[in-house]
Amino acid sequence: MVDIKTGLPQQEEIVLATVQGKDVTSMPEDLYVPPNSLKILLDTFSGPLDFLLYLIRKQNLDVLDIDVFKITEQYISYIELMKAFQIELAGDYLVMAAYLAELKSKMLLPRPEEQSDEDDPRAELVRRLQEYERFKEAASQINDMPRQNRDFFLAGAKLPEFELKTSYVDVPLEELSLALAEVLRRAENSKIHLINFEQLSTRERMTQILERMKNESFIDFISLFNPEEGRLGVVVTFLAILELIKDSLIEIVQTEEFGPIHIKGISEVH
Amino acid sequence: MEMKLEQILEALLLSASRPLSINEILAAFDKEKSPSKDEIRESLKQIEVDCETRGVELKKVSSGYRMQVKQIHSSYVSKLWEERPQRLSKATLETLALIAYKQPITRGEIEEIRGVSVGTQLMRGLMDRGWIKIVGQRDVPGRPSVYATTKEFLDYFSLQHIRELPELPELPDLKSLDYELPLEEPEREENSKQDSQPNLTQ
Amino acid sequence: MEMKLEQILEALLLSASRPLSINEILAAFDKEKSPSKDEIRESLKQIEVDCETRGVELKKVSSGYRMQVKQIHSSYVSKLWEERPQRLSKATLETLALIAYKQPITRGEIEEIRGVSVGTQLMRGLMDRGWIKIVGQRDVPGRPSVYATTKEFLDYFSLQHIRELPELPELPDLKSLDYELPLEEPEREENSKQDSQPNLTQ
Repeated sequence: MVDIKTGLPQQEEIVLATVQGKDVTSMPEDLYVPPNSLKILLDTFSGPLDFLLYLIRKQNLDVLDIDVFKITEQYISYIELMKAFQIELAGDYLVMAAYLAELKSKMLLPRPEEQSDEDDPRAELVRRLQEYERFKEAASQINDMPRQNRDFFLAGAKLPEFELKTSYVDVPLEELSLALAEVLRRAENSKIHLINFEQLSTRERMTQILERMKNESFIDFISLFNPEEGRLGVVVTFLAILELIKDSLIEIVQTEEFGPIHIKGISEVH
Repeated sequence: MEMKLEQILEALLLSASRPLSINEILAAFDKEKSPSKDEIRESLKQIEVDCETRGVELKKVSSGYRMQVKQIHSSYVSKLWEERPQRLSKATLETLALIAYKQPITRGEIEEIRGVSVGTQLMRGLMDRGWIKIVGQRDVPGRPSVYATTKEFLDYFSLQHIRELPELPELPDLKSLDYELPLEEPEREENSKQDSQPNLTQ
Repeated sequence: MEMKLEQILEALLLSASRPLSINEILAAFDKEKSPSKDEIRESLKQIEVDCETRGVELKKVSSGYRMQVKQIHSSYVSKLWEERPQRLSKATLETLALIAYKQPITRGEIEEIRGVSVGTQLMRGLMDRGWIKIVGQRDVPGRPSVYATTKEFLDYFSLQHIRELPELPELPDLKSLDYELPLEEPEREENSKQDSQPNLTQ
């Protein structure tokens, strides 16, 4: 059965999230999700905070009184749903999911009896949401400001005839070819960038890790992450490690509490 | 002077295709015959008055004075305009807002508040438009560039000073947050209406 | 009409940057509220009269009407232009380079390679300077103009032929960027020869 509005297959009463006691069984209707679209999160929302704000507002939750469990579950269930539709999510969204999960786990820990607002793990999230909200609003104000060639136009008339005593700064010829080289290099770079993106797929990263395991049987967990790859790289690497564990291809070892974490290969049966 | 200063100023303003500062206007005169700055200001004022019955107006923006079509006539002009006004993405607007209100600011700081990585493409787009520029390096490890808005940014939005930007919204009040946030923000609709204005030509 | 037709016409003419025919002017009005051609002619005549005391005048040329700065002010205008030795911006330089090396090329193609939009202002600047011109329309939807460099461009850089342009330093395969460009340009061969040249700089 397919919901015509959302294009999503609908099974009976799958609870996506429970929000303030009510079960949410379908995507909000105005959150239009073309099936298999990669675009929804990445285009509709300018980032995970925007998405989170949407979820919170949509359900009319009090930001102050966020129930981290629920919002986390809801967020993650959306992420899951996206994944089910093979929507490749940007690292930022996964980072947010991890952050929420962390928050959730903190909420589970017993807290000192006298708790102030600052001890409330939610305070940080609320602060970030508020700060973001503020600039989201500012952005919308800027968008409403009169803008050249959209809301107003410049006036100019044809120049009279005159002899221009050249006073342009000289342009050396080489500068021209350098400029082209630069622009093409950039065009090329952005292509390479795309390929990089591809290379950062989880599968590929899994292979890379396994290849490394051939030479080193015991690898420092930290060393698997390359900060130069940015957040996306870190997330992909992390997912790759989780995937490898799930596939029983590697093992995580930590010999003492808070000690360094290592991964090691699972010895092959000869 | 053999002809009225206002005429010359109008000629200058309409041939410049950019805002002109008083100094730039002065530079168009021969030294001996040059009017004083006050005379120029006086004439500019007169042009402003004359424009009341015309289709254009004199506007002071960040980098000087310029002539522009009165906004009430925009709808006619936009029909002739061959170029669709470019829609700014939400990401671009948010980044621009952060740079405008919190300048000087690093890309990392922008990412921190937006909660999302800010692409090089996006920053370059803003620089190419001449709206932002690098004004230095923050003296922290990595020496990240700090960005600020330009005069062109102000000109483009018809502002004289950065302080003329609409006031930065207050941090949403904790207590009233859930009441004040309507489910469908009204301005969201406005925006998309504006943004999606059909291309009137072609 | 709620506002004077002359004002609207002035707004149209001063924002058009090209001569406007009566039909083009008509096209800027909503059908129901459109003035008659005679009314437009009448108003244009009025503008002509009003301009007597102004720095600009209405001129009828073959393709229509346009506003131009009166010739008597040319000495001031020329000073304005000459007083400001203009460095070419990076964006302008890159655009010019793309036109020079990859002509004939449309603005869209330039944008595609540069990855950012190219303003009308920028193209106009290059045209004003006499370095580029429109050489035709690409026969695809929208019929975009295709640009090429001019003789003046060659003169400025003391070149006799476009193929005398310096070889490109360290180039990624140009052809890979050539998606839609027709291959029949005469320089094409030159270009591909250039592609394979070793890196000359850096």
